[in-house]
Amino acid sequence: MQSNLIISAIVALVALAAGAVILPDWAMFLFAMALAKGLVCLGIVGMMRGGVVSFGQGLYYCLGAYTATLVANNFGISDIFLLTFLSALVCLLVGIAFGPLLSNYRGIFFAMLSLALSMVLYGSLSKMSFIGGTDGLNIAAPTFLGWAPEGRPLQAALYIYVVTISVIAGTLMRIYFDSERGLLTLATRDNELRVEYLGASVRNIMTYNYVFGAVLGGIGGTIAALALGHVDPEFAFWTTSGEFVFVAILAGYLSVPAVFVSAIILELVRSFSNLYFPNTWQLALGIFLLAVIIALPNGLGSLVRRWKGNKA
Amino acid sequence: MDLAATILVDGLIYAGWLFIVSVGLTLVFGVLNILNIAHGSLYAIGAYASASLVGAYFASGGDAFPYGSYAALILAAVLVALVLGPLLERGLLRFFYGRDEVLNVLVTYAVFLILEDVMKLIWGVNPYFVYEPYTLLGDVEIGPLFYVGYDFAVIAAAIIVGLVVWLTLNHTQIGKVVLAVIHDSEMSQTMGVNVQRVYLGAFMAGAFLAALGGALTAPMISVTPGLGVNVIIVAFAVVIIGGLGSIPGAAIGALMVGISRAASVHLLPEAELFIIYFVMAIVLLFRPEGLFAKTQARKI
Amino acid sequence: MKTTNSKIGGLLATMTLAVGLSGPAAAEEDTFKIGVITFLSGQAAESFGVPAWNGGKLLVDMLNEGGKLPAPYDQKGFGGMNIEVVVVDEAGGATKQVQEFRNLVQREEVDAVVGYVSSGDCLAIPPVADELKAFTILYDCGTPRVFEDGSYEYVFRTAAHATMDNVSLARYLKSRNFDVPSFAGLNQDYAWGQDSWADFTGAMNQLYPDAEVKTALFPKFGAGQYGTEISALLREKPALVHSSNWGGDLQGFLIQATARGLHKRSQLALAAGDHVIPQLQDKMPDGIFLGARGVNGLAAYARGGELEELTNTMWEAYEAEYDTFPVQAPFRMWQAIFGLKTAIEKAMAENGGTKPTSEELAAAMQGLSWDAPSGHIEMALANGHQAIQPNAIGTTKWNAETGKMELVDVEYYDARCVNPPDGMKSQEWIAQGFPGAQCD
Amino acid sequence: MSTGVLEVRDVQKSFGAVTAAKDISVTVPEGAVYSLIGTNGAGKTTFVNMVTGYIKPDSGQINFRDRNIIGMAPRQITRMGIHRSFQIAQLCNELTVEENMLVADAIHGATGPSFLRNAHDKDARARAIATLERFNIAEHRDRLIPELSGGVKKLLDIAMAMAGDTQIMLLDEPTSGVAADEKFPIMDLVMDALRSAGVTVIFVEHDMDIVTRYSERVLAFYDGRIIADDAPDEVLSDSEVQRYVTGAPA
Repeated sequence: MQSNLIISAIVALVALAAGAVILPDWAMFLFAMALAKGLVCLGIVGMMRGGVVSFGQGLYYCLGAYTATLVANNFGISDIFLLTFLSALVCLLVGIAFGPLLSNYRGIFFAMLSLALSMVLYGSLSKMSFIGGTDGLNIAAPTFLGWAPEGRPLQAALYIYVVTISVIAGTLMRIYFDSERGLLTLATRDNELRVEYLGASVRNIMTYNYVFGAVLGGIGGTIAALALGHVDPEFAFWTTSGEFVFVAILAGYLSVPAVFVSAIILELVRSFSNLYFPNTWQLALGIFLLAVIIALPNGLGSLVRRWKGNKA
Repeated sequence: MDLAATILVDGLIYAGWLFIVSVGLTLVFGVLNILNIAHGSLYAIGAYASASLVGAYFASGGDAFPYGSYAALILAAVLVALVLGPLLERGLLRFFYGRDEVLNVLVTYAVFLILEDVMKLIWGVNPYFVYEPYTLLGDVEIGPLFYVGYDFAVIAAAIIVGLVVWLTLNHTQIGKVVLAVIHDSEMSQTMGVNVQRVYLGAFMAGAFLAALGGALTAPMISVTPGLGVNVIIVAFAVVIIGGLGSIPGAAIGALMVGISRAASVHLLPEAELFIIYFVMAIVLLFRPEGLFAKTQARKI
Repeated sequence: MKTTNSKIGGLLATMTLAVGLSGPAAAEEDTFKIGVITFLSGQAAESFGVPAWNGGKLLVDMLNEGGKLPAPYDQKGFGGMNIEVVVVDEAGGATKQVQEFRNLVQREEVDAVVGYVSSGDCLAIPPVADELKAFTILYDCGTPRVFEDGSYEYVFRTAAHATMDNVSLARYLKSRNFDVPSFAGLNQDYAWGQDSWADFTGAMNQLYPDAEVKTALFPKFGAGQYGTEISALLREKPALVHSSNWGGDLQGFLIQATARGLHKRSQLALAAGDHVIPQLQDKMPDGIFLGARGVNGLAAYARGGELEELTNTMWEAYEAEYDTFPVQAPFRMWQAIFGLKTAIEKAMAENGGTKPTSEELAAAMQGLSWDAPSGHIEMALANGHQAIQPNAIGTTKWNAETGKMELVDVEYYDARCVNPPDGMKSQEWIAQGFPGAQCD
Repeated sequence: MSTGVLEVRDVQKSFGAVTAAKDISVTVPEGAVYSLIGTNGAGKTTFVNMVTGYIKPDSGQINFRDRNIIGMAPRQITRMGIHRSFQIAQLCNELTVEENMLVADAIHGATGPSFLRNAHDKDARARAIATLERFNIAEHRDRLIPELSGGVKKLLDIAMAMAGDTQIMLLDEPTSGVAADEKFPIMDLVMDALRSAGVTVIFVEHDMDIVTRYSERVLAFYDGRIIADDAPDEVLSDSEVQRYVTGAPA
């Protein structure tokens, strides 16, 4: 099982990395952004497995993005590895601070309280005109262990970086989902009472999932900020978080790769509808959302499972 | 006028508006268990519809009896509820009953996106104005300040809405049925309640209240695209503070948010953007399910 | 689980190929393709995005037809090339705009991009434009930070930044000897409102050092309800109320403020308010001090002078097409397109008449100056990348006979009177008392 | 000092005006099998819930091996060795029978649940299947919970509760929802497993045949009080018990 996982991870890595050669520039950027957002959504999927959905994952997406930007602008650090690590660390600490609090909430209350927290960050950043207020900040292109590419090589390097992180994070999360803790998470979603009476702490399980989501959100935000070259408080706005939730629901909680595929699909749909229906792209997107929710109630991952079921 | 009194009056006016826009949301959640993001769209459509209707009223000789425009405002909200209520509830939402709450939020988010563009297709992007009803009721002088009579009409409307909803739920046969469905829809169904009809009725009532909020607001603003977005979040906050599904909760939530916002504008203008989230976070910290949530002890 | 990853990998590779193969047709030599980004939805659509593009579309059609405009704009299209346009909605935030910008340049292969109302977008796009070497005109946004905090090769802003609006407003008060013992502000709570208030208080500090700031209110963007704020303003009784609100927020504020008589107690001064006149008409009270972020709209129409023919041609065409008069947004779009046309034709004169590259365009645009209905535009700041333009402030007066709003007591300000000199940040310029300002 | 593994002393509990437990005092010796009888609402489940931490008594003491456990969370009490089953089997409906067992196994594993070790690890599965076999439900291991009969659900519920180091087992109506002809086989299975592990057992039961056959001592509840505490025959012949609990002479 584990060795199969490693093999499929390597295959996915190679297949995706080939995109650095074959993809046109715009698509490579779109994929990089989609994968960065996919990381955030992977965190939501981790929480979904425990039965809660965060409507405020923009909090960590934004926190990661701003951490990287402020560190880069104030301390002259441009190394992508270091920036990613620092953002992840900040999000880890904030996640540890809020995790135990949020782990008491379920359903719509968890969703709304997480949303409130991210809106507080949005409001605070909007007020801080010394770091750009609502207009946000720019961040220079990253370097890779001293290498400072430009143009297509920069985009390709960023793309390979996010592909690698996504595959590693995806593999680790898959190992976690399949682990004893992962099974406990599923059991919690199903029947908290049973889990408590088996002697496990439901809060503890929820907290871990939340903290993992925080770290993944921070990493996704950092990469998105570096790819875009710009951050603004909109990263923490509820519509941003809503999009992450949509990707997570579209993917379902069964399959990890489905998360990234969903993120890419959403980016493609949005990009093309925006271009071809500039006046009605929201309508197009809304119809697409509804169609997906109706056609695939358990997410894209259920397709994969069904497909495998048929073959078995 | 004393500062505290000004804050109170301003807070009450805002709270009245908040209550009207959020009570429908909490009613729909209570009955259908759906937190309806499209509530904001219904609000905006109510504003557009009333702008059109009131405009048409004055265009067809309404100047002779300008007070008729208030009937047009309410009629607009009724029309929105009659058209969109069944369309959304029968046509879409009923397929999602009993599904995950968060999934349902996304369904209504999709509806919200669709309606945003539909409004643009129907009404275009140019603003609509119907100020006649706003100035018709004259000024009210309180101390050194002038208020518009209409502001107090909004408070009155909020009180009437609150009373009607409360009396309907607690003192009529229909209300008892609705409360039974809120309490336990499966049980009600087995006891012969036509749950389908209750759902439709509650959603239409919710749509009417959202549209009424928009219709009453239309005379004091310019009705433009993007109107709904800002309403959703404040209405959500009020409803979460009060406890999802609780009508008195919506009233208390509206008062808390309204008065604390007024206090912030007068005393600490910098904080206005946060105040609503601040109140919400504080309430949720101490009452995780809001002030008036129905607590459910699980029997094992 | 086992093989899911590899299957998805395969699926991705297939998608990749499908996407990769569907590139656009190669660019044609006799067409100049521009990507236009402006608000088609959301609150800014009605005030800026849609009127701007209404004006732009009109001008592009007139240019493509040829011979509709006075010299030097009588040549067809851009240097004889037909103009093709791809329009994208600006709503959705800077993240989305960066992606759409890349798509326009790399997928649609536009020859130039003209766009952006939102300051956040204007800050986010330039680094990407430089990275892609894509010639880009920022046509509307206000924040001075774009070229004060950065410098770009392929990016130009053809409109003056927002400092001018509030400095002009303060100068107008002074030149009309308006007494300001105290003032207050009501501005939207985001960068535009915060910056405008900072500029205005800075300028007032220079011109009216003794004026007391009563209160600075920042209602949420799109708030709609201003009852509480108006109560606060009525209580404080400032001599002047400053607001840089725009669109629905400004309309709502005006309706509610006039109903409660705020305009009778305090002088209202609106830095960017001209664009609500067509909607509000006589509901806009008389005697409001009004700016249009440039000599735009009514101020341009009233100005006359040597640009009268150009201005009136555009004005009348716009009125005929859309049944309303053009406000500031179409004027700014026009000055961008006229500037682009001038730069293209200049570059073609130098390269022998072929379609100019981004490099040639950037070279031609740098330090360029041209005439537009809004006056003489000069790319005078930021090493020739940032325009300055004249400004005007006037006072509203409803003409009951014609049923039209007029602007009276209009004061015109030379571009160099209300814009900082090259190399100086606008905030410092204000704080140091406008050094180098050339006012006559 | 004390003689019992579980000592309940003067416990009181009321919900508003309703008294759910009044002056409850019981001492359960190590290895004993107690049963609780009484009509619905008499206070049996409240007793179980108080001992396992789901409900906190208003006053009194509950000692497990001389340690007061009042105020502890259910999971802490479980960790000390007081396990329970439920009136309505509490299972994870979206998981298979085997996975349900694996959940219990993962929690009580030697190192605690791991972030890395696969839940379907070979050894874990072997242990889970062995437990399922002991309770005669291994044949259902790949089925989802809603497909199971009431008896299998009950057995799985109890099997899961048995995971880890069980000192005291509280069975809340182990045969409710079970077909009549399955009741005795199920009780045989369960009691054999519990006795061979030396577990102290307290079970709530309505079926007096099961009470007399399996328990050593019976506590009869009425209106929140214990009205009889004795050997099964004594209790069932008690006139108060007959009047308030069993309804007819035994």
